[in-house]
Amino acid sequence: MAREQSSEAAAVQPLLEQFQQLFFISKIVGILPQDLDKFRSRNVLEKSRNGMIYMLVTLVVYVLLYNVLIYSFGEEDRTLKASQSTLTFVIGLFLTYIGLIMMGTDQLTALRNQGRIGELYERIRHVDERLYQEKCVLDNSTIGRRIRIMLGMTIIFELSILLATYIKLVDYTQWMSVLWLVSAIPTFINTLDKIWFAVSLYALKERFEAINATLEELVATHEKFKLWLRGDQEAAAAPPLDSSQPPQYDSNLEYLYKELGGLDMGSIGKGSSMSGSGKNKVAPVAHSMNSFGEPIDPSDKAGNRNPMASNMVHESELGNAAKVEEKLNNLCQVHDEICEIGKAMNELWSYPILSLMAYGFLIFTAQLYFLYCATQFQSIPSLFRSAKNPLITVIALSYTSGKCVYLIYLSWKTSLASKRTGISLHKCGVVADDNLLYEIVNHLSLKLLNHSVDFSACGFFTLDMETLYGVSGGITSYLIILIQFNLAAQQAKEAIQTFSSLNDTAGLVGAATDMYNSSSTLHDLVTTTMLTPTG
Amino acid sequence: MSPNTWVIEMPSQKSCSHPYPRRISPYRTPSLNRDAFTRDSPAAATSGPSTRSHNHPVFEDIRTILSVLKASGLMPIYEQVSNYEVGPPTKTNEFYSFFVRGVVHALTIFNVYSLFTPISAQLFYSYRETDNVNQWIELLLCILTYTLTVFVCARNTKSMLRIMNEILQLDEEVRKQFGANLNQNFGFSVKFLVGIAACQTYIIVLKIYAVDGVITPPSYILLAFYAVQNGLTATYIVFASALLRIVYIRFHFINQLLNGYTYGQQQKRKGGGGGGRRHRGNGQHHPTPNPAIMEHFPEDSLFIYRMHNKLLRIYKGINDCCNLILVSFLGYSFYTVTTNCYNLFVQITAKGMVSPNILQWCFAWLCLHVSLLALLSRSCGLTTREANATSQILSRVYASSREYQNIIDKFLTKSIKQEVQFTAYGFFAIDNSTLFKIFSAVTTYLVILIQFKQLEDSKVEDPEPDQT
Amino acid sequence: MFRPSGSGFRQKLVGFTLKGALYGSWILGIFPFTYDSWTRKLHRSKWLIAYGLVLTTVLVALVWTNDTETETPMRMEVFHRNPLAEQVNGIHDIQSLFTVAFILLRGYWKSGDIERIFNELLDLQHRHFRHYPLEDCCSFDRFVVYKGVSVAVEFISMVILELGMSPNFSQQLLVGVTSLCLMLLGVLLGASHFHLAVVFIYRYVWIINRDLLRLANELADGKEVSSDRVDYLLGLYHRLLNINTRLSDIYDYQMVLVMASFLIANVMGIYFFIIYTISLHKDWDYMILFVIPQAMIINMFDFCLSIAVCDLAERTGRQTSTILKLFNDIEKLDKKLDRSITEFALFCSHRRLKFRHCGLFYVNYEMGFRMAITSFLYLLFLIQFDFWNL
Amino acid sequence: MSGHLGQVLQFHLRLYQLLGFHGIALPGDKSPGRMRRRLRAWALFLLVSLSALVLWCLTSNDDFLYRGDMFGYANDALKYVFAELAVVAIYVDTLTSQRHVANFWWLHAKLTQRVGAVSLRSELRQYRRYLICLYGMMMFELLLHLGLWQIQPLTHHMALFWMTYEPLVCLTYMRNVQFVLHMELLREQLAHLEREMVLLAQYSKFACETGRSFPGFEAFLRRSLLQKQRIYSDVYDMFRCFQGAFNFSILAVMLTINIRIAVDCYFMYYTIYNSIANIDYYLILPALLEIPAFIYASQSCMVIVPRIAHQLHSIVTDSGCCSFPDLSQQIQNFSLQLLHQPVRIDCLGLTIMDCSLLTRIACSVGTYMIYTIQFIPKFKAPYM
Repeated sequence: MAREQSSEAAAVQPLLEQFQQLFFISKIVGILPQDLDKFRSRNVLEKSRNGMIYMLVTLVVYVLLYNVLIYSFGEEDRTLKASQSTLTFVIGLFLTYIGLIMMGTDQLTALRNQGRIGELYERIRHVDERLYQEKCVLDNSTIGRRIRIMLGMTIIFELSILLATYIKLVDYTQWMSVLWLVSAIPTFINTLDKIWFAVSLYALKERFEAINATLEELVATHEKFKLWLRGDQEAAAAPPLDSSQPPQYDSNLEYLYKELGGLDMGSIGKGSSMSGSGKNKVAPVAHSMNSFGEPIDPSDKAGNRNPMASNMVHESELGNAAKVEEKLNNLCQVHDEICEIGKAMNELWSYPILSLMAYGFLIFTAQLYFLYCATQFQSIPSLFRSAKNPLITVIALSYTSGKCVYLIYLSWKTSLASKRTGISLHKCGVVADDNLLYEIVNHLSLKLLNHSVDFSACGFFTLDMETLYGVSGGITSYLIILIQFNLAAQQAKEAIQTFSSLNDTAGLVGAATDMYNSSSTLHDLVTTTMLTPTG
Repeated sequence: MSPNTWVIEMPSQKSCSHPYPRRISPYRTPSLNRDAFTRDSPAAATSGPSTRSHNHPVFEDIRTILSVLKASGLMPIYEQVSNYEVGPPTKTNEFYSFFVRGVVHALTIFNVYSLFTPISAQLFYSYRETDNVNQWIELLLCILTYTLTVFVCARNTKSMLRIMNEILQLDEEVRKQFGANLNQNFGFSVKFLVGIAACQTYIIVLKIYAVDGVITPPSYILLAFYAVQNGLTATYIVFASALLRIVYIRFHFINQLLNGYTYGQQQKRKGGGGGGRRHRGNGQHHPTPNPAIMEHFPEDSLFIYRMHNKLLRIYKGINDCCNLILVSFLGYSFYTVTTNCYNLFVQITAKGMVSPNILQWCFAWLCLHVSLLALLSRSCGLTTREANATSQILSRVYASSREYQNIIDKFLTKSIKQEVQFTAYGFFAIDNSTLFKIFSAVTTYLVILIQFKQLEDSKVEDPEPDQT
Repeated sequence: MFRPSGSGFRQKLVGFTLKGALYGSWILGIFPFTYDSWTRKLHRSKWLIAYGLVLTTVLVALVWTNDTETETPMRMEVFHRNPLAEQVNGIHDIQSLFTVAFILLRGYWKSGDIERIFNELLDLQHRHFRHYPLEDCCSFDRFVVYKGVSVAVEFISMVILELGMSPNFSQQLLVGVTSLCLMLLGVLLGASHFHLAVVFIYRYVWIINRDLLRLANELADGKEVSSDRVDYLLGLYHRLLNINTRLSDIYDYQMVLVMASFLIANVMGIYFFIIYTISLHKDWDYMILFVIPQAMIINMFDFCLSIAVCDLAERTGRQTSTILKLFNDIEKLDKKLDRSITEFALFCSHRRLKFRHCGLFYVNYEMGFRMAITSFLYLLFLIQFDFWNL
Repeated sequence: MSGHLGQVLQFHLRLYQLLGFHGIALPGDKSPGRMRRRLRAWALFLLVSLSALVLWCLTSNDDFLYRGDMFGYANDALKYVFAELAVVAIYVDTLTSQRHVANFWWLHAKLTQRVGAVSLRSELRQYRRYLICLYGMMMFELLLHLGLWQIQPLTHHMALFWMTYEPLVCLTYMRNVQFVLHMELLREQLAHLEREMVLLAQYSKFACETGRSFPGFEAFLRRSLLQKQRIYSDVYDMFRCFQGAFNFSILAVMLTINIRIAVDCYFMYYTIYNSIANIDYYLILPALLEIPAFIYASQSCMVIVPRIAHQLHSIVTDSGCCSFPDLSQQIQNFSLQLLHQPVRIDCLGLTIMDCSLLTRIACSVGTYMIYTIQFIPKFKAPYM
């Protein structure tokens, strides 16, 4: 139904409409300095002085609270400090502060580009307009749903970790323990900020897929047009696609499509080349649809709406090259524009992403290591007390890693979607084989080969799954090394209980803990030399 | 790399064979002024005086570092033939730099001798055995790097001059075409020079304070020469990155020129409202130049392609010149960073005896090398990205007529999967990620070193075979 | 193509090296072809194959029977000190023996394809590249000479190592050592065949590059160039790449085995050296100072050479597409020429002159660097392990 | 339809249905809808029961897990956990990705028309790699077990462990072989395409050298190239279906086999080192063969595309006698299409599945071996 309403609507609805709740929440906790009522009235992000001041105030308050927290819970570390060297304690503090560093990065970056974010969404809106002119309309309603889902999951995770830790591991007899709530602030704020990034990225991905869907639709309609034009002798020359399949298998497929219509966006190429009149209309819409519990009815609508539309509108489209050239040119320009937006967005969020990745790596390793320590009944820093309970550890780890992995996965998917466009373009060329069109298609696909949307953290490493591979390797090897150090330390303890060995233990535990801050590089040499693809 | 340099050498005569005036047609003059104006604005944004007298000395924006290198015999003391050409050095200058190199090698031999004899023993007194070995290896590496630098520079004198000449010639063409002189003040080079000098002197002073007792002259010489070697190697690295920066500016210039033809700019020219707004954030952080008129596209594109080829050639030339030096320097600084981190670690973890002297020493070394590595990788990354960005920008040019499209295709076809990269002798590419990899490597080796330290400690404390 | 191409000392040296390789491999029976100078073709001869098989079996048998090197005192000490070294050394021995057998057998098994490839190379040489001057491809000559020298030096160093490490000379020992060294020489020559072929391919690609460049310059000077020449070059390039892929398909297992054994040999050599000198606190005698280091250095030199050859060829292949870029800035290219150049560029973007041994790894400097670092890491781990056991 | 889907395929797909790997109905049988639902239920049932088994093994205090030292215990637990992961991934994939599988087989049917009819013998020849892989693995595993339990006295722990662990292992192997089957089908299509391209190239060469080409020659070439392009895009879609259908399970299976190899290598070293009379580490030999089988299949899929491009560019477009601008345009189009659609089998984009992965696996296993071996002296294990 999104198609209908927007086909009546003069302009497309701006993306930011969907961001209402997210904007309010992040405004309240002080992530975005932009102006509130302007947003409410005109859905634009504009910089405002008051917001900036408010944000700075919140930042200062958070830092103060966090320090108080660390101080008040630091007493329990005194024993630790006595048993360990100064270095260990310093590094423990570093580990505790990295969350704060991350939060600070997020807020300061948000301050820095408060002007440019609005511009970004302006550009996205413009892209939507151009896409609308090309008769491919995308509904942003799914994005609102995603935002709500993400917010819900964030709050669930945070609360579960916080409360579980508070109830089980903090003695809530003295009032000081209320401060423990503060320990959740940095991750929460960071998650909110990342939700902005992720959702915008997802919006870009949808744009790409809309472009692909339009191209696929061109193909499908043209095929149908050709079939409808001359049915039988066409079948001899190039056998039409559904003549080859036996009835029951076909019915099987029909059944599959009806049932799993919306289930995934991967295989729409076949969906459209499947060329039953109903199916290949389902396909593009399902393509432009997200894969998360979207109701199927719009696709059905499209299914029974499109045939006459296609026969009236599209039938001649791939036929005469001059008309289609215009369309393809525009689509390619939009594609390039989206790539540019993606680059700009990546640049805006590069430092937060870098800090997030470092944070994820460090915390993941640290949490696992402390879990090991807790199973060995050794003392661990008090801010990592959640590691004492395996269940809470699992939740926290899944929360932290979920953030990082989801971002990486999404950016990977986005670049895949942008690469799909070339394939669909070639489909167009192949379906209507026509010299003029071939020239156009060659030209444009050369252009598309040079459109690159690749997400990287400050150019240090690209955000794709290869990195994930390297990171997992790094985490494993560092974990093993740490446990090794720990074992050595324990043995040294058992070996001699004299003072000298105490020093040595301190040194060794120091060594063990020292590995965190030096292991903050994502993949170590083992992974760079051995695990990364050679050549 | 040498066997292939000739391949890209020959087109130079070819491009010389083009009569330049042909490219400047009369109807082109207004646009020429326009271009001159718009081109100067980004330059002026960064550089101070954009109105520069026409007989300025070449490369005056990096003249300080050049003079240092000339004085130390790393660079030939060339003669400035014309405004756009440098000639080979005169006999006396040549002899001078030759003499300097001779002195350097003599000193090097002396140093190696004194390193292997107990003369310099008093310089390594303070640490344990392994640390002394580390110091030794560090010194040897430094000497090796510098000697290699001198040799390579002596061998590459001609190619260095050739590269400079090509850069100048390219500038001349750009000026003839657009009346723009691409200059930028390379303040960072001077800053780095000062920083290096300060750091070295500081380190020497620390060392001298660290040594107790009266210091014999040989060790004075050793220290002084050690400092000089470090400084000059660092200076050469700064020089290489400055050269890369120069190339980067040229690449950026032609990319800007090309950017004038992209569809966004064209729409802006036609007064299409959205063009400007959509195009402002387009990755360039300066006022984008006025859109060019599409009619000029063919000749401009030819010019741009030629410039691009030449720039690629210069880029490869620089790469070939500094290959070995870069490799050895990276190895050296990797080793230095590792050992210093290790020393810091030992100092901090060892209880009680934290000597501020060694801490300062380590920090000085770390600052020096990390900053140099950062500078090098950053400039390499910038230049490489700009060189590869040309095809992306060109893919944004949408031309209506067929032959324009063919012009575009011609370039794009040949730049599929053809990314250039600045490699260290083909061993690994140098760009932003290099810094990252080096640090991860440092981490790993640190781990291994610490494990060795543990082993030693466990040996000394409990020799009973329970550990084995 | 084993003729010395042209006069001049360097060319003579090259010719001599090639001849030496040819005759040496004939004698060792690893080059089972006869050259028919009339039809300019190589023919496979059963007799040579049989001869080679017999010779190899005899050599292996000799090595087996009087293999005296295991009870040299030095090794004894080392092994006594840590058993891991013994295990790894045993693995390496078995692997190297397997390598020898495999290389020879596969050489005989694939000799039909090798014959075809060499014939095609000869044919290319005779039909197309004869007209080009071949003198000034100096890196070709350099690599050929280096290869010859490295093989010779490897042989000598092996002899020195074997004789030097065993204190008591006996006739049995001499027989064993000679047979062992002959076997090694056979392996080295068999490996060097591949590298020589790579160098030849490199030279042809180099010639193609030069010709393309000439075309570019002629166009730039405003002369006319017909598109047939470009097509002709493209065809040649096509054939060369085809030959290259077939060649590496045949040889890659051997190359992988040889490289692996070289790496292991280097690491183990250094490892023994360190254990022997540092952990066992031996005094420095001539052997430590000379014998082992020279063997290792020469090994590394040969290894680097085998990598550098492939890297050179790969770089030359990359040069081709760089040269194609020079056709960009030429006004008024006629359509046909433009089309053929475009096809050339597209072809280059699809296929590269790259060496990837059975998909395991590309052979170039990058991989070499990585291999060096990896082996160094393993060396460190081994030494650590040694210390743990101490 | 069963004419398209030969007996061998039919049989093995039935087998996979039995194992709950193949979620859709075969062409032959009636009422695919109900069939699909049944298969789903069956897969779900298997999943639940196996997970229950694993859970029981992990929790029960009977010694399913090695009690000798804590590290060995952890290792056995690790094995179980990863096997469970693999099982879950396999069945979840089967349950969710039926659409991809259906598309895959539909495209395969559509393309095999072109490939041509099949007799049983030719079919056996066609799928020999797959068959060797499958039955060889089965035989090998079986023989190893028989031989081993002849030699080795069966302790309680081993009996329990292997009786519960072996089925999971076999499941992973079967799944792996199923991947191999699909990739074989892909490779076959690609190879067929390549053969046709070779024919085309030779034909054009011949025509241009001898100069005799009938008037519609260019049109003919163009049409056949067009057909090839269509076929290629279909094959590419097949490939994408394959990836969509098996992504997670490829990852999980590879990971499981990997972990098992690393762990068992450690145990092998450990047992040899302490001279424990226990030789069940020989059972990892099949695992050592599984990964190469997969990787070899995927690699042989991936290497064909550049060869197709090679052949494509060896089509002569213009010689002295005839020059075809349109044909060369078509060729450019095709090669651009090839550039856009590279067949690159990677599990979730994590890492590309070619032989270089083998090198990396070897290196990483070596590294972890070294790390874990360094543990040995630390658990006060009986030592030398």
